Amino acid sequence: MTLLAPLAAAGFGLAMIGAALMALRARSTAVAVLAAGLVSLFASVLFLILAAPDVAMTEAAIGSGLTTFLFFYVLGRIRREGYDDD
Amino acid sequence: MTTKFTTRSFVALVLLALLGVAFWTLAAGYTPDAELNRTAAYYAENTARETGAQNIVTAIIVTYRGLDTLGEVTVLFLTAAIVALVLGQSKAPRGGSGSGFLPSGELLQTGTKMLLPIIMLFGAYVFVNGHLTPGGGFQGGAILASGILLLLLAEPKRRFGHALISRVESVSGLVYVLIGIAGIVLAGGFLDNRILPLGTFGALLSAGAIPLIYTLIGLKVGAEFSSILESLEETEDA
Amino acid sequence: MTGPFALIGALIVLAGAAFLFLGGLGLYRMPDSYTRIQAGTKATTLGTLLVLAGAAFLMPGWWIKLMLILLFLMFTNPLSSQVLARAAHRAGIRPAPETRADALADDQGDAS
Amino acid sequence: MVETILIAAAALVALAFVLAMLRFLRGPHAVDRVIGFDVLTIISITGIVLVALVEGRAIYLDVALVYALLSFLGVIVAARYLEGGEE
Repeated sequence: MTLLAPLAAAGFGLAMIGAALMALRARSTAVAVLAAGLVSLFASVLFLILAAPDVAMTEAAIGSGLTTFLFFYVLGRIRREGYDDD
Repeated sequence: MTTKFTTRSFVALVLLALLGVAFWTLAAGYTPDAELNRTAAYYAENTARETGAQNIVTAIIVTYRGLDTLGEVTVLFLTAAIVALVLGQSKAPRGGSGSGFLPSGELLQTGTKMLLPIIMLFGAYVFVNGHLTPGGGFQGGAILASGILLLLLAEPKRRFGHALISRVESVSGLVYVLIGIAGIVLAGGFLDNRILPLGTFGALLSAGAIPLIYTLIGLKVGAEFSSILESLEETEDA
Repeated sequence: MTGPFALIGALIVLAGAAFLFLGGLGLYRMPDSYTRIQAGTKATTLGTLLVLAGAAFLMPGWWIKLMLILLFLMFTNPLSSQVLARAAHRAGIRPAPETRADALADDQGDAS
Repeated sequence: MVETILIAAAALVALAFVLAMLRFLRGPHAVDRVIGFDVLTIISITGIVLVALVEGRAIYLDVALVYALLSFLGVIVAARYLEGGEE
């Protein structure tokens, strides 16, 4: 049981790096936003494993939640204005 | 082209190596602290006695560092105001459908009607219980705004009151500052939570003014995020 | 983590984890988006529900919060998978060649 | 005995996590990646419950509730954006 927490932390750290690379390399904006949200999501689980539930909740609600939603909202608005201009 | 590329990648490689050496020295020389430093030890020992809050993080955010929290809320307020200002001036598309999203299905609308009260209730739970469980005003406010977002997603044509949201925001901000000033008059200083009795440790109505302050912060943050979403949604009306 | 039902709870948790694994396997192996939605939402929902129920056996004092998470997941997961499938259909994703029927396209009366 | 079973369950959940992550990385269409995102959040909920069981702290479950909310809303926002067509 004592080995479980460092292993899980290392796994989530690796997954964070993978998602971050994905966010950098993605060709479509929506996929990049999703991958960036995933980075925050894994960071929040990592905070929880490191016994910081307050930080984990903030990261989950604001970093992963509202930021992603706002990005998609702004993308939708940009698309709408692009359609109307043409 | 190719030579330029290789020099660039060489520079990047050297920078990466330097960064790696820096991080390696940091990580190799790391030894965990045997004991807390003086400030942390003070908080760990005295928070429960002085503020009556079970969650030390909340007590630090709301009372010991209350002024910083007021600054954060102000920054959020400025963000919402600037978004409304910028989007209000942008060229309004004529006859826009009101949203970049297609009309939604019946299941999503029905589900929203059932889920919205639960989400709002959960947000309220998060900020009212801030002194007992993890979470607090900012997280609860974000959850409230998520509920508003769900409403906007389910019914893109829906228009709802600017007036209510801006009024909630103004009133909660004003009362927050008034409670801070009451702390100067009635207790030890600005935003002191001991203007109300501390109550029994671990109960819902305890820790003085902390639940009240966090409720106000939650309402204010929720209203600010909602107004950002709202101005993204419907500035073509302006 | 003791009590008369600890072993039963741990076995239920294991069953839930097995369903999660099967869901992940299906998500990886299925041929098109629609079948991946089936594997990725139904199996994982059942797996998570079983894990939560097993946790309630292991820690009897937590059952209220676990029940809340369980109810919330039961409300939200079917809804999100439906919206997702609809989005896949509207985005014009072709189903796998083995697919026989497309009821949504029949309803709308057009072959998108 | 109970701990052994829980460790086996954690290993299975980790395998499912790896598979969902692979689907997220490979997914031919953006919708596939959204499904991967959904499954990853659901698996994270399970992971949080397992962490709470191991540490024995019920307050971690609040974070799991926030996660349930997030996976739902994130998937709906992404799906509503994608159904307008990806540019």
